[in-house]
Amino acid sequence: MKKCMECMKTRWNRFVALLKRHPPLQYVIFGGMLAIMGLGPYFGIIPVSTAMFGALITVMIWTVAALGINLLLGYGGLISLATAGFMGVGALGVGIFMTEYGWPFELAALMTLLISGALGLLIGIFSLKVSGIYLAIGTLFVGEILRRIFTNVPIFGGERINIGEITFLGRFTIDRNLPFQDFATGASQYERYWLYLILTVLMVLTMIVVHNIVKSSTGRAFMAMSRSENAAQSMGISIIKYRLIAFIVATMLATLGGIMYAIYFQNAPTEAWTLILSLMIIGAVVVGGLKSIFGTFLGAVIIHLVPNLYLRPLFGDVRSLFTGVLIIVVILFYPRGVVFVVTDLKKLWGKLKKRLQGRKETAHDEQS
Amino acid sequence: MNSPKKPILELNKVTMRFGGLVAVDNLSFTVHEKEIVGLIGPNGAGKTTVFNCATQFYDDYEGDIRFYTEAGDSVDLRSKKVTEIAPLGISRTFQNIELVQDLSILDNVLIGAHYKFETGVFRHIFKTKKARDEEQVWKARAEEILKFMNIAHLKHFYVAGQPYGILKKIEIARAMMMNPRLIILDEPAAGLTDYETDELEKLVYRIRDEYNISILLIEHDMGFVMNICDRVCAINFGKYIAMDTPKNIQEHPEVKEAYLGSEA
Amino acid sequence: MPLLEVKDLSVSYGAIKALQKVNITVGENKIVAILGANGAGKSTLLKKISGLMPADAGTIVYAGKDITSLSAERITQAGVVHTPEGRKIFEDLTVKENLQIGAFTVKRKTVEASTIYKDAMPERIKKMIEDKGHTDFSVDLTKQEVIRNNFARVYNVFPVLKERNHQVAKTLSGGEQQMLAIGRALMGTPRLLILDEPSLGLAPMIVKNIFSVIEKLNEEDITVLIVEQNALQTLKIADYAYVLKVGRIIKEGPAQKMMQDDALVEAYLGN
Amino acid sequence: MSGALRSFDGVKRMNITNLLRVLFNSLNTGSVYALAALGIVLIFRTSRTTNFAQGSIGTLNAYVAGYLFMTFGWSIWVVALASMATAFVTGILIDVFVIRPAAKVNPISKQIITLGLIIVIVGAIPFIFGVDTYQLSRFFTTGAYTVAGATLRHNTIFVVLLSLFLMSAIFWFIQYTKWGLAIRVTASDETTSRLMGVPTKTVTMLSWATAAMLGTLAALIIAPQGSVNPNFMVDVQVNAFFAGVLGGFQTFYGAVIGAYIIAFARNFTNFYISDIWADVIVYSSILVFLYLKPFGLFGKKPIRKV
Repeated sequence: MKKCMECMKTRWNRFVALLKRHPPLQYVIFGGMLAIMGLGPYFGIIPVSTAMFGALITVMIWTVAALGINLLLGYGGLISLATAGFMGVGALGVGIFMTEYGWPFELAALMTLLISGALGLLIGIFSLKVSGIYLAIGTLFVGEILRRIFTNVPIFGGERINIGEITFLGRFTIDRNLPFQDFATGASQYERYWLYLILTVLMVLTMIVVHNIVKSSTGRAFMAMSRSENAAQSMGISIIKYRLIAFIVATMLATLGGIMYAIYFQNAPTEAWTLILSLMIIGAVVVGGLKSIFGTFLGAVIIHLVPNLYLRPLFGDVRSLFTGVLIIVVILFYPRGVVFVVTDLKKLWGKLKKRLQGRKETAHDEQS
Repeated sequence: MNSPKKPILELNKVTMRFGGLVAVDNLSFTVHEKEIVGLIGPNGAGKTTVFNCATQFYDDYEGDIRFYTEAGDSVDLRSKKVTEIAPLGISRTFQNIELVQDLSILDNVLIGAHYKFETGVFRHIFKTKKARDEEQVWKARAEEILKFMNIAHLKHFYVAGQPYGILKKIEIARAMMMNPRLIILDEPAAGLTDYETDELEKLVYRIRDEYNISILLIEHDMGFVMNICDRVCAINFGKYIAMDTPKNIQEHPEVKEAYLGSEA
Repeated sequence: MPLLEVKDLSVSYGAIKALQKVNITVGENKIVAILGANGAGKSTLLKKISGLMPADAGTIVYAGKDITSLSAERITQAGVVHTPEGRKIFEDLTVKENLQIGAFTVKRKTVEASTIYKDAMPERIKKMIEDKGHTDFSVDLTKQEVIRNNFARVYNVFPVLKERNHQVAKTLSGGEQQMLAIGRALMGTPRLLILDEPSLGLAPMIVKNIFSVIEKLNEEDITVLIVEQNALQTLKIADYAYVLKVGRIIKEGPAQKMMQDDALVEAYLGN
Repeated sequence: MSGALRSFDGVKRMNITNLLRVLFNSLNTGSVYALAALGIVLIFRTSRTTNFAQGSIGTLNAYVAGYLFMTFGWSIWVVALASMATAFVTGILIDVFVIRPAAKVNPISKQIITLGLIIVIVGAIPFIFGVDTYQLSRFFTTGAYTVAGATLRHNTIFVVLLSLFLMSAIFWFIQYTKWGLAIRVTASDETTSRLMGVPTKTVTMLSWATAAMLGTLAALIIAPQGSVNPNFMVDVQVNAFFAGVLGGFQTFYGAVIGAYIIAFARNFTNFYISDIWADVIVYSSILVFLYLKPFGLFGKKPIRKV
């Protein structure tokens, strides 16, 4: 028995060492867990309800957009209030290119990403001259301009663009319009799950990309820049270059979030991309944890999934009140984000352990 | 020293104005290779402004500031941008410690090597072999420097929460990461305990002797300045008062007056 | 009883101990100087006295009352007015507005008629003086009258401020800005005036002028606690001095004695 | 060819009646934006944070007015006063319980706190007032002048004059009174203000109260054009922010002028150029302007210190 425990321990240690050597593995494992959770509604063994499945979709979309904001805000110290606008660009861009021009999905998505990257470049250039509150509200202008274009310009079809079935790689078409309850029977009805899986893969890829950026000299340059621009410059870090990179990556990730929305819901609404959505996503980053990738996911869970899934049945209409209070309370009492609760608990545990050991030792000393 | 001294940094009639205020007034002095030079003066004398001119934070000064490369070519620093100063061989530390708090000590030191990285953001995203190799090379170098400073055992700890003496060392380590020939230290001993100051003193000597780096420093802890510097330059109201050995500076009547005020 | 007593004061910023068990006594109507090189903790001490930062330990007693935990506003109201380092005048306001804000805490007050400035003297008091034929009696001044009297006092001490009355403060020269900062403090009718580096960045002639003003104010009725780098000139006007080094008091004594003390030179220029 | 046609079309619409109509309308919306923007600037200057909840605070108190108006049938004047009183209290509560404890929070998180406030308020509204929307009447329901064919309601004249009067009163207060001076010094340097004996906490608290009242007044003015619902102030909120950056946050009057400029520009572009592209054109122009003058119309670049 004891032997088994020990071999488990060494295996676990080996596993931890492997993760340390290849950090992206943790995101892949995380994605795998999500993939298994997604099977819940189909088999009923795993306690994941249909509602949770739906909420997880939104959480993943938010996480991708929020990772962009985390890079910009947490690492780069810059803010953008145009996130929702660029999510709209993603969903509607794909919609337009596919329905109006009949482009294949991949081309439409690529084009949309390029366009948003170019817009991000423009904001980056803008940020070189405008700073602080003026920059924040400047990006709000961009968000509002995009929103007015979506809702006013006839090409977007008023309320929404219906994209319909999307064919991936020119081959695989996934029809999601089957009602969920019908999935309990028959093998051909896993299709909605495939869409869920695609979103999971995209989110995991985004997490890995952001991880790689953050852990490279580019990421360190971001952090040096947000700490002090003057000091960063004296180390040869070009502020212009890294501001542009930060804005381009952030807008492209927001757009990717929008594309994910289009993939799953197969339509693109024009009215959903409001300031409140942008603020919610920033809220997710701040509450979850600035400079933390899993924290961003956790923040999206706290701000979207928890209120919708657990608080609505308990408190009914007061749920959004609760979300608001939660944001305020977390910022006041846990300004670094909820994810750091874990690190802090660990630290506390370490201290306790030390104190206990210390006591033992002193006791020992007294005895001898 | 017997060999003729080669200059490394030369200020020639530098004047810097802010509106009507003259912060640096027609100041000239030279730092030589392998020399430790202190720049002293009462509060508001314009010391940090001198540093900021030399590192091109301010580029609208009058006069010129020259830097001599290893080959002996003189470079007019005005022709360089702020970001081009480090690659040239001048690195600096800051009065208010500009470290990234929630990054490990090793990563903070690695920021110093930033301009040496050849890989760009695309290679970083896909973590190509070149990017990984490069990261390894500079990590090894950073560890070497941390070992040199006796703080290698702390490399994976966050900067936040470290004692002041360690923070100062990390800043110096980061400056050394840039492979400089001249390090400019802005109040390195401020806030240190006596023991830490002694340690810093030895460290500065070792940096000069083992890495052949010249040092220019501002410091208010006069004991430290007088112990460590080969020569000290005293200024007041941005004007040159005297530049001499520490002993002579301490006894210089005008320096005394600048510090203690005139009795009249 | 001394006007101000600081007992065993300790302050730290994170890991740095800025002050360690500092004891200071300021007698009524004295000028007390705190000397020491940069980073010795002088400004921290002043900030603590005027309530701008919390202390780790120690007490501060002013005029018999414990003010250790009072807010900065209340301490100012009690008559301790602090002119911060670097002057900190309100640059976008006019000279007059800067002086007005200095009088924010002014209350009605009983004063000796002889101390009222002639050009600010209300008719009723002029009349009282005429009736009684002498000036040595107390009168009640309303709030407005106190403010007017303080304005007259400031203009009397610094005539240049009257000339610049409607100018925006940032257009003043460095010396004039320092005068404005002291004038602004005087508007609050201080009993204890705290000055942090009044000579900072000023030419010797102007410094001399400002020091003579400080001496004059002290002769009138104000107790002064002054922090300075310009040690010798400060010692000439001070009654008593403390020398701080890295958060500790290393020397104290009557100002005249301190002038010859080696500890002073050591604190500034090392040994 | 099409260009000629369009200009003909334009000439047809370009008559004095339409011009006046747009003008009157702009004065009305401009006043609403200006009131809200002044509140935002007041808070920005004294609390150093951008208040995203300015519109929501107005919404909440407009609900109070709407509730009293429709449930008890009180006069619009009475409910307006009542909602002003609740606004005053709302402002103080927010400052004391949310903003003051956040004094040491970093600037961006502080902004997110005001986002939290929006969510709290929007979430609290259905809980307190139910899911119905409310109607509010104008201050003067009848009466209008006709100027060259364009209708000018008495109500419009009243609200524009009231706004201008109130804002002038606030400017006068800030410029010429003791407490106004206290607001200005708190805005420029809080620490030194405390050394002068200014109770900066009280100043900030009163700024929040005033800002809440301004936002509520803006809400009361604009409410009769539609209904009181949780989102009816979003447009005002956004445009008040824009007014702030256009005018610059360094002065108190800049945002007010910016607000009228934005209202006029939006209405005129909307009517004479294109109702589809109006906001896009106006907002893009302001962005370009901001690029050229990064601190707004009346702002100056602060001196950079290393």
